[in-house]
Amino acid sequence: MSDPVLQIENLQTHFFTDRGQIPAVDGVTITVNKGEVVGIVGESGCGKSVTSLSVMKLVPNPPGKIVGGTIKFKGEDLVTANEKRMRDIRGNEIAMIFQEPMTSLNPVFTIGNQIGEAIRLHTKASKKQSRDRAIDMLKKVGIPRAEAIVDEYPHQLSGGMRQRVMIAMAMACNPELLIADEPTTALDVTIQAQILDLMRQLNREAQTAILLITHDLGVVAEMCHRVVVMYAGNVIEEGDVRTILKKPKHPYTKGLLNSLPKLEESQERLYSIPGNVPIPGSLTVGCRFAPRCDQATDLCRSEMPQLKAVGDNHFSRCWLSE
Amino acid sequence: MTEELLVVKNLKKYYPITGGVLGGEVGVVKAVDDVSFAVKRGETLGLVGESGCGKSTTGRSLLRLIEPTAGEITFDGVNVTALSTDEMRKMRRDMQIVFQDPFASLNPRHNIEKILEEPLVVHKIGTSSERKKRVQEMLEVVGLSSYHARRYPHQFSGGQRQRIGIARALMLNPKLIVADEPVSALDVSIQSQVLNLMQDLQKEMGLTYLFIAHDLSVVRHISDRVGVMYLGRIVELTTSGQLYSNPLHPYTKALLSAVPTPDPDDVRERVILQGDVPSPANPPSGCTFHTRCPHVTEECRSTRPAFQDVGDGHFVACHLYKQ
Amino acid sequence: GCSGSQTTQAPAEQPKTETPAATPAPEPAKSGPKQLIVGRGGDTVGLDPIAQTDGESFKVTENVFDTLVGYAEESTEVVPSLAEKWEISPDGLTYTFHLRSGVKFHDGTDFNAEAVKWNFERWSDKSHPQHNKEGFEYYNDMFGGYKGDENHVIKSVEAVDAQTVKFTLNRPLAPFIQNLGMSCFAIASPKAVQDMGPEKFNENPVGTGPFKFVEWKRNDTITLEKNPDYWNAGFPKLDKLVFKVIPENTARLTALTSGEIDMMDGVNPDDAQTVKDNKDLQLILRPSMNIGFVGFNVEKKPLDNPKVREALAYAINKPAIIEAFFAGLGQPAVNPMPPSIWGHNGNIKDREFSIDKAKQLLTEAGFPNGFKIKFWAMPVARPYMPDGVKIAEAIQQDLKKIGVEAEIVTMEWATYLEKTKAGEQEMFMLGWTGDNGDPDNFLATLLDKNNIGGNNRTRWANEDAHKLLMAAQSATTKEEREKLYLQVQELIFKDVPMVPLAHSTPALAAKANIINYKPHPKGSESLEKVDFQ
Amino acid sequence: MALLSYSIRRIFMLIPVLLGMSIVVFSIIRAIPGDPALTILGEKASPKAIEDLREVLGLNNPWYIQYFDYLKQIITGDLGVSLHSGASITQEIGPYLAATTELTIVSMLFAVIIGVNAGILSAWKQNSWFDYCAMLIALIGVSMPIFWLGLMEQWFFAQELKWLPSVGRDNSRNPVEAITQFYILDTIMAGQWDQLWEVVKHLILPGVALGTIPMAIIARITRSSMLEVMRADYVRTARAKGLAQFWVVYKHALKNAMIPVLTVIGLQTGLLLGGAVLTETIFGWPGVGRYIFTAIGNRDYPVIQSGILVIATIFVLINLLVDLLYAYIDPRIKYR
Amino acid sequence: MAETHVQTVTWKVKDEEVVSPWREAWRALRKNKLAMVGLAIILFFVAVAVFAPMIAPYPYDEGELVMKNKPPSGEHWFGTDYNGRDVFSRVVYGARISLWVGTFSVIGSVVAGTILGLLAGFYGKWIDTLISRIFDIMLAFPSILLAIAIVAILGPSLQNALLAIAIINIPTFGRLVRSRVLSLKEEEFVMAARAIGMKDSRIIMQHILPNSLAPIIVTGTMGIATAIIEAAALGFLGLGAQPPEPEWGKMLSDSRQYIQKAPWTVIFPGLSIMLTVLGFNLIGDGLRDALDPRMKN
Ligand SMILES: Nc1ncnc2c1ncn2[C@@H]1O[C@H](COP(=O)(O)OP(=O)(O)OP(=O)(O)O)[C@@H](O)[C@H]1O
Ligand SMILES: Nc1ncnc2c1ncn2[C@@H]1O[C@H](COP(=O)(O)OP(=O)(O)OP(=O)(O)O)[C@@H](O)[C@H]1O
Ligand SMILES: [Mg+2]
Ligand SMILES: [Mg+2]
Repeated sequence: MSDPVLQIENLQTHFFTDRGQIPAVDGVTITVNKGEVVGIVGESGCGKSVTSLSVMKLVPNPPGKIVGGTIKFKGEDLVTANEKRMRDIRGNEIAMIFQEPMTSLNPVFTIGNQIGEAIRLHTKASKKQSRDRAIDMLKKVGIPRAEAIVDEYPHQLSGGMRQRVMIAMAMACNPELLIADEPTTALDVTIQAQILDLMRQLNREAQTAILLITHDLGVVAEMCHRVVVMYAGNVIEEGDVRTILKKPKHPYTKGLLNSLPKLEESQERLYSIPGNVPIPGSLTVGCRFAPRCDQATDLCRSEMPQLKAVGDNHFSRCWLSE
Repeated sequence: MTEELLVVKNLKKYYPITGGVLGGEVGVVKAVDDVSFAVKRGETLGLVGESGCGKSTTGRSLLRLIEPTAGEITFDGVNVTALSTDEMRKMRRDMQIVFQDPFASLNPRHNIEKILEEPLVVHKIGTSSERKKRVQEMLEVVGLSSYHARRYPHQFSGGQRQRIGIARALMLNPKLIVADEPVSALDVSIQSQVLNLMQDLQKEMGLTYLFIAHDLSVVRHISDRVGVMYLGRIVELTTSGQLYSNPLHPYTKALLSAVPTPDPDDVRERVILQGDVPSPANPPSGCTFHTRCPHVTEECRSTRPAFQDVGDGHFVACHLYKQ
Repeated sequence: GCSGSQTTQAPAEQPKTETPAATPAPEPAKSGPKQLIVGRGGDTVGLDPIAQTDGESFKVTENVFDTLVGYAEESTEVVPSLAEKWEISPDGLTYTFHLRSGVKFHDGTDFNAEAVKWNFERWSDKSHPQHNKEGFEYYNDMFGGYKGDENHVIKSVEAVDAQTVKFTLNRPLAPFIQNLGMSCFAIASPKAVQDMGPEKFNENPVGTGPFKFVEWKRNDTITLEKNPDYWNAGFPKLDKLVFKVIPENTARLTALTSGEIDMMDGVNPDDAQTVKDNKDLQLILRPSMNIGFVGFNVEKKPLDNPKVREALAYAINKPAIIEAFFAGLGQPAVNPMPPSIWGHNGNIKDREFSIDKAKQLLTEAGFPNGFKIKFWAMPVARPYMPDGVKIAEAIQQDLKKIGVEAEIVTMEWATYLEKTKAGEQEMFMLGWTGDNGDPDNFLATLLDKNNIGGNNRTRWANEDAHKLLMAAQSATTKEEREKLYLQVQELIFKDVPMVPLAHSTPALAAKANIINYKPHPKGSESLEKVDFQ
Repeated sequence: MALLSYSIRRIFMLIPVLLGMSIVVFSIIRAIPGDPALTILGEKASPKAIEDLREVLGLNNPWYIQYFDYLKQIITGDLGVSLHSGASITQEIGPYLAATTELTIVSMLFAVIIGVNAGILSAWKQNSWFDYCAMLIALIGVSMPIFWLGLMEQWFFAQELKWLPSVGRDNSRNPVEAITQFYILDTIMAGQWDQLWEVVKHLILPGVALGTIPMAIIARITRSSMLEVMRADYVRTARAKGLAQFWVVYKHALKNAMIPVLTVIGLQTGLLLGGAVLTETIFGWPGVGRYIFTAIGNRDYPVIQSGILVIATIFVLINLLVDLLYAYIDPRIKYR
Repeated sequence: MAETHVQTVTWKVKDEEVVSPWREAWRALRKNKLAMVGLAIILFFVAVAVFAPMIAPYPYDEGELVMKNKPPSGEHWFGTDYNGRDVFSRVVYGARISLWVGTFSVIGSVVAGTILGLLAGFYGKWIDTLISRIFDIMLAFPSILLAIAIVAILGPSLQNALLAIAIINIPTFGRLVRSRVLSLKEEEFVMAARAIGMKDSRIIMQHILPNSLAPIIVTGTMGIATAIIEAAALGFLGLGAQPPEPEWGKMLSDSRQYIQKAPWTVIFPGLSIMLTVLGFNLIGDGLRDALDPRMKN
C-alpha cells in the first residue's frame, strides 16, 4: 500500500438517543491512497454517510460522537484535531459533496458567492479573484454560460447542474481527497453518466483521491479501483473492484450481486436475500448478517467473525471464507 | 373479450402554469403529450423514462385520479373517459394502483387491518368477519403474517410497507394494476423480494401490470414489453428483449449505455448525452429529443416524428426510421 | 354639567378648600415664567364654549373666555364680569347690561355691545352663517329653543350704544341672569369666528379671558399663556397654564407626587388620606352641588309598587357605601338635591338601613322570597358617583340579603344614557350635577313628568308633584318657590321613585405651594388668581 | 424584473382585501346599536332635528348608496369628521398615529433585537442552560397578559421605585415642540437632548410592556426556525467548506431562518399597532388605540370606522412589505 | 490491515406490541418534563374550577364593606378586595370562567374553522377563493380590535366576549385546516383511497380529518391560552364578564386603582392568568413536539 492519504482505523461513531446508544459505525477500517478511487457500498442505513461525516468531523453532535478509533489524514489524526485545524482542512484538503444537489446549496446566495466563499476561506483571494476563479471552476466542470451562472441562484439550475456546482465548489481549492456521498443517486441515469464522467476526469487530471459512497454496484464498477462493502456499521468485505464484483467471498456481497436484475440477459427469477436490513441498534451477538444468511452456522450466530485476508488485497468478514 | 385489456389513445395531460402580474394562466406544462399504447391481458407493460417525463401522470390519468386533458382510455371494452364520477368509482374495483413511496402511501393513523379492509368496506363487500378473514389471507399472500394486522405502518420496514400497498391493491381482485415505481425507494436486496412477489402474484392471479420505473434493468426484468418515455411522449415501444438487443431510438440507445452495470469488464461504448432534459413547460419543437440527439437533422427540429410500427410491433418515433 | 352625554372620567365639581397651611414648597416659584400644569382625566371635546356641554371643555374655556355675568367664588351668586352692572325691568322682560369698557379680545378686536349682539345672534339664529349644524344644546335648553321657536325666550338683543346691550324677552324667565353666567354663554370674538369658521374656531378659541390659547395636542395637553392685557388688572398670576390628560386617577396622582404636574382633579376618595399625609401636597375639596342616586323605573314590574321601592330603599346600606366608596368625601343624601342649595328640605329624616323592615315591606308587597331584577350600573366614573359598578356590586350584595337577585348590567356610556332615557332599564344608577344652583334644575329636571323621555329616567309621573313643580317655575318670589319645593321633596321621599345615595365632594390635590385656588361648585373655574407661594 | 412583477402582483392582490375591509368596517358601524344622529345631537334633541340630521348625514339612503358614498369619500383620502370633536379625522388622527407608531417601533426594535439574538443563541447552544433559561423566559413572556405586565411595571418602577415616569409621552414641564409628531425625531432635530432623554424615559415602560410578547414570540420562532435550518443540507455544505460556526449561523442559517421570523415580525407589528389599546390605556399614551377605544365609548362612528380602517390598512401594508422583503431575501419566491 | 475489535452494544428490540400513533405521541409527551408541568398546572386549575364551591372559603360575590382591601391573612389568604370580598375565593371561581371561555371559544373556532377550511381546501375553486378572501380580510384586522368591535355590536357580556373571541380565531384554524387539506390531498394515501373508489365524504372523515387532528390539537391548545388572555383583555376593558362575576381580567381592572394600597388584589388574578396560560402553552409545546415528528430532533 503506497502513500495513503486517508487511513481510517477501527472507527466507532455512535449516536446517543432516547432509544439508547446506536452504533451507526462500529469499527470501520478503510484506507485511501493517493489518486485512488475507493468505493463504499452498502444498503441504506449501514453507516456509509456517518463514516464520511466522521472524517470531516461533521457528525451532528449531540447526538453523534466518535467514540473510538483513529482517522489519519496524511499521518495527522483528525479525531484529536481541534476545530480550528479541522476548518483549515475542510474544503481545502478534504472536500465533500453530498447526495442531494437540490438542497445542498444555500437557496439565498448566488452560485458565485457560494463558490467564492470556499475560495476566500482558504486562500487570500480578493472578492474579484475568487469570483474569477469561481467562473473558471464552473467552466471546468462543464457548465455552459459560466459567466452568467455565477450570478444566478441555485433554484434556477437543474439537479445535474447543481451537482456540477457542488463539484466545482469542492474542487475549488484542489483538495487531496474528495468525499462524494452518493453524488448521483438523486439524478437521472443520463445525467449520472455525465457526472461520473466528470469525476473520473478530475481524478485523472488532478490526481485527487476519491472516497465514493454509493449503493449502486454499477457505479462502483465504473468508477472505483477498490471497494469496501459495509453492512450494519461494519466493513464486511474489501478488495479491488474486479475481485469484489467477480469473485466475492462474503455471502452478503454475493447475494447483493445476484439480486440485481441484469440488463443484458433476462432472468426468470431474481435471487433475493431473505429478511430485512437490521434496524440500527438492534444488534445481536454473532455475525450481523447471520439472520439473513442461508449458510449461517451456529458459530456465525454466536460469534462475530473478524475481517481477514482471503486473497490478494481481499478481505472478508465471514467464518465461511476462511 | 378482446386481447387488449387497456387501450390508450392520444392521451394528453396539460397542467396550467399561473403567474404574471395578474396571476393568470401563462402557459401549460405538457406533462403527457399525445401518448397511445395498449396493454394485453396478462402481460406486463413497462414504462421507463427520466424524472419528470410524465410516467406518473400517465399512470394516474388511466385511473382518472388525474383528469386527462384529452384522449380516450378504453378499459375492458369500456370507455373510461366517458364515465361519470360515480361510475368511475365502481370501475376502480378492476383497476388498482401501487405507489412509489411506501411511507407516504399508507395512512399513518390507520392500522394495517383497517387499511386493507377499506377497499372492501367502500365497495360493500362481505360481512365484517369475512372481510377480516380476507385481510388475514391477503397478508399471508404477500408474505406477511396475520398477526401484523393490528400494527401501524410506522412499525414496518419499507419493503414490508410496499407489500402492504400491494396487498391493498389486490383486495378487490383487480384486473389491472398500475405500479408507479413500486421498488424505486427500496434497497437492492429488498427490491428483488418485491419484484419476485409481484411476478408470483401475476402468475397466480392472472394480473395485468402497467409497470412504471426509471431503472431500465428493473423494467426490462419484469416487463414483456417496454415503452420508453421522453418529455411527455413515448419514443419507443417494443418487447424487452428487442429493446436491449436492438434499440432504435437514439434516446433509448443513450439510456441503455448510461446504465452502469456491475461488471468491470463491461466495455460498452458510452453515449454521454449533453445537457439536461428540457422543461415540459417549454418543450423543443419538432422531435423533443432533438436538442440532445447525436443524429439530429433539420427535419427533427421542425416536424414531430410519427410514432409508428417499424415491424413486429416495434414502435418508434424517430425520423431515422421512416418507411 | 348635566348628567350626561359626555364621557369625562374625572370627578370635578364644588367649594371648600381644606388647605393645610402649606409647608414650605419643595419647588418655590422659580424665577422664570410661572407655569402651572393641571392634570385631569379626560380631554377637552372642543374649545368653542357654546358648542360644548362637558366639564372638561369648560375647564379650559373659562380661562380663555368671559361671560357677561359671573358667579362668585365657591357659590352660584351672580357677580359682574364683562357686564359691570345691569337693570331689570319690573315686568321681567327687559334686561339692560352696561359693559366694561376697554376690553379687547385676544385677537386685538374690541369687545363691545355689537360683539355681544353678534354672539347671541349666532347662537339663536339657525340660519346664521356661523351657527353649527348640530345646533347649540345649552342655548336650546336654557332659552327655550331657537329664534322662531314657540318657547324661545329672547325676543331681541340690541346694541344701544357701544357699551350697552338691551335684551328683550318674550316671557319672564326667573333664572335668566343666573343662566347667563353659565360657562357656555361666553362671548367669543366675532371676527375670529367669522374668519376661521366654527370648526376651526372650535380648535383655536379667541376670547377676552385671562389666558390666551396656544396649542392643543389631542388627548395630551392644552397650553394657554398669560393674557397681558386682561381687563382684571393684576391677573392672571400665572404665565403659562397647561392642562394635561392622564386618564387613570392613580396614575395622575403618581404624576403629581413625582412632580410632573402641579395640580389634579379626580383624587380617588381612597387616596385622599394619602394626599393629606404627604406634606408636599394639599387636598382641596370642591363644594358639592350634585346628587348620586339609585333610580327605579316605576313603569316596570315589580318597581311599579311603591312598597317594593321602599323595601329596596331600606335594604341599601347607605352609610357603609358612603364610608367605603366616598371615604368621607360625601354626605348621605336624603333628597334628590343637595342641602347647599336653597329649598332643600332638611326636615325629612332618612330611612334607617333595616333588612327586617325591607323584608316586611317585600312580604306585604307580595314578594316574601324576593325577586330577580336587572340593575343597570354606570360604566364610568362621574363626580357624583366615583365608581358606579363597584357601588352597584355593593348594593347587589345588600339586596341579596332580602332575596332580591340583582343582575348588574353595563354598557358603554352613550348607550346607557340613551337606553335609560328610553326607559329600557329596571333599576339603575345615575346622578346629576347642578348647572346653576336652582332647585328646579334638580327636582323638575330629574322627576317632573314632563321630563319623562328626558332626564326623568324613573318615569315617575306624579300629578301632585307635577302641579307643585309647575307652580314653582312660574312663582315669582323665592319664598313662595321654596315652600313648594319643600312639599315636592316630601312627596318624592314618600313615593320613592329613587333612593338618593350621596352628595359627593370631589377632591382635588395640588402642590402645597399653590395658593388662591378656589374650586367652584359647578365643576370648572377660571384660574386667574391661582399663584405659587 | 421578476421582483417588480411579483410586487405588482402582490399589490393587485390587495385590492379585494382592502375592499373587503371597507365593507367590514362599514357594516360594523351600522351594526353597533344606536342612532348616530341621536348621538350627535345629544339627549335633548327633538325628533325633527334628528330626522333633519339623518338627512344631512345621508343615513336615510339605502345602504349601498351609503357604502358607495363612503367608498368615494375614503378613496379621496377623506376619513370624515369626528362627531365628538367636529374635527376632520384625516387631520386629527395624525398625532395619534404618530404616537402609536413611535411606541410600536420602539417596542419592535426592543423585541426584534433581543428576540432574534436570544433565539439564535438558543438554537446555537441548543440544550445549554442559556437555551433553557431563555426559552423558559420566552414561554413566560408569551403567557404574560400585557395589561398585567404594564400595571406591574407601573406599580413597581413608577409608583414604588419612582425611577421612570408612568404616563404620557414627554415631560409637560418641558414639552416637545411637535414637528413630525415623532418625538424622538423631533427632539433630535431640535437638538433638545434633555427632552430626548425625557422622551426615551417615557418610552421605556410602555415599550417594554408592549414589546415583551413579540419578543418572546420572536425568540421562540427564531429558535425553532434556526434549529430547522441548521439541519439543512446547505448548512452542512457550508461547514464542509471550512466555514466557522459563527458565520455558518449568522450568514448561511440566519438568512434562511429569517423568513418565518419576518412573518411573525410583520404580524406582530400589525398586532401591536392595533393591540396597543391596552398599553395605551394603562400608560396614558395618546395613541390611536385609545383614540378608537374612546370613540367606541362616545359612539363616534366616523372615528371608529376610519380608525379601524387606517390600522387595518397599515397592517395589510406591513404584511405586504414583509412579503416583498421575503422575495428580496429568498430569490425563489418571486418566481412562484 | 489492523485487527478490528468490534464492540457490540445490545439494544433490546421493543417487543412486537401494537403502538398506535396516538399512544406513541402520549409516550413522547410523558417524557417531556415541561409538558408534564404544563399538564399538572392545567389539571390543577381544572380541579380548582370543578371543586370551586368546596375550595373557596367564602362566596365570591359577598363581602362586608368594612373588610375592604384587607391584606392577606390567615382568614383571607389573598386578602380582600374593594368590596370586602375574599380575593382567594374570587380567584378560585375565576378559574371556572377563564377555562370555560378559553375552551369553548376555541371549540367554537375549531368547529367553524374546520368546516370552512375543509370546504375551501377540498372543493377549491370559487369556494376556496371566497373563504380564503374572507379569512384574509378578517386577518387584516388586529384581532383585539376586531373583538372590541364585535363586542361593541353585541353588547358587553361574558357570552358575547366568548363569541367574539371564537369569531376572531376562526381564520387561524380555517387556514390551518385548509393548508393541511391541500397537502394531504396530494398525499399518496389519499390518492390511494380515491383509487379504491372511496367517496369524498369518506375520504374527508377517514383520511383528511384524522391526519389534520394533530396540528389542530396543538394549535387549539395554544389557542386556549390566547383565548384566555383575550377574554381577560376584554374583561380588563370592561367589555367581557360583568360584575360580580370574578373574571380575572375584570378583577385586575377593577382593582387597579388600589394597586398601591392593596397590590394583592391585582397580583393574584394576574398571576392566575399567567399560570393558566403558561400551562396551556407548555402542554401545547409538548404536544407539538410529540405530534409533529418534523419538530423532533
Ligand atoms: N442524527 C442521527 N441521530 C441518530 N441516529 C443517526 C443519526 N444519523 C444517522 N444515524 C444512524 O446511523 C445509521 C447509519 O446512517 P448513515 O446515514 O450513515 O447510513 P447510510 O449508509 O448513509 O444510508 P443511506 O444510504 O440511506 O444514506 C442510520 O441507520 C441511523 O440509525
Ligand atoms: N400538479 C401538477 N401541476 C403542474 N405540473 C405538474 C403537476 N404534476 C406533475 N407536473 C409536471 O408534469 C411533468 C410530469 O410529471 P410526472 O410526475 O408524471 O413525472 P414522472 O415521470 O412520474 O417523474 P418522476 O420519475 O420524478 O416520478 C413534470 O414536469 C411535472 O413537473
Ligand atoms: Mg447516506
Ligand atoms: Mg413519478
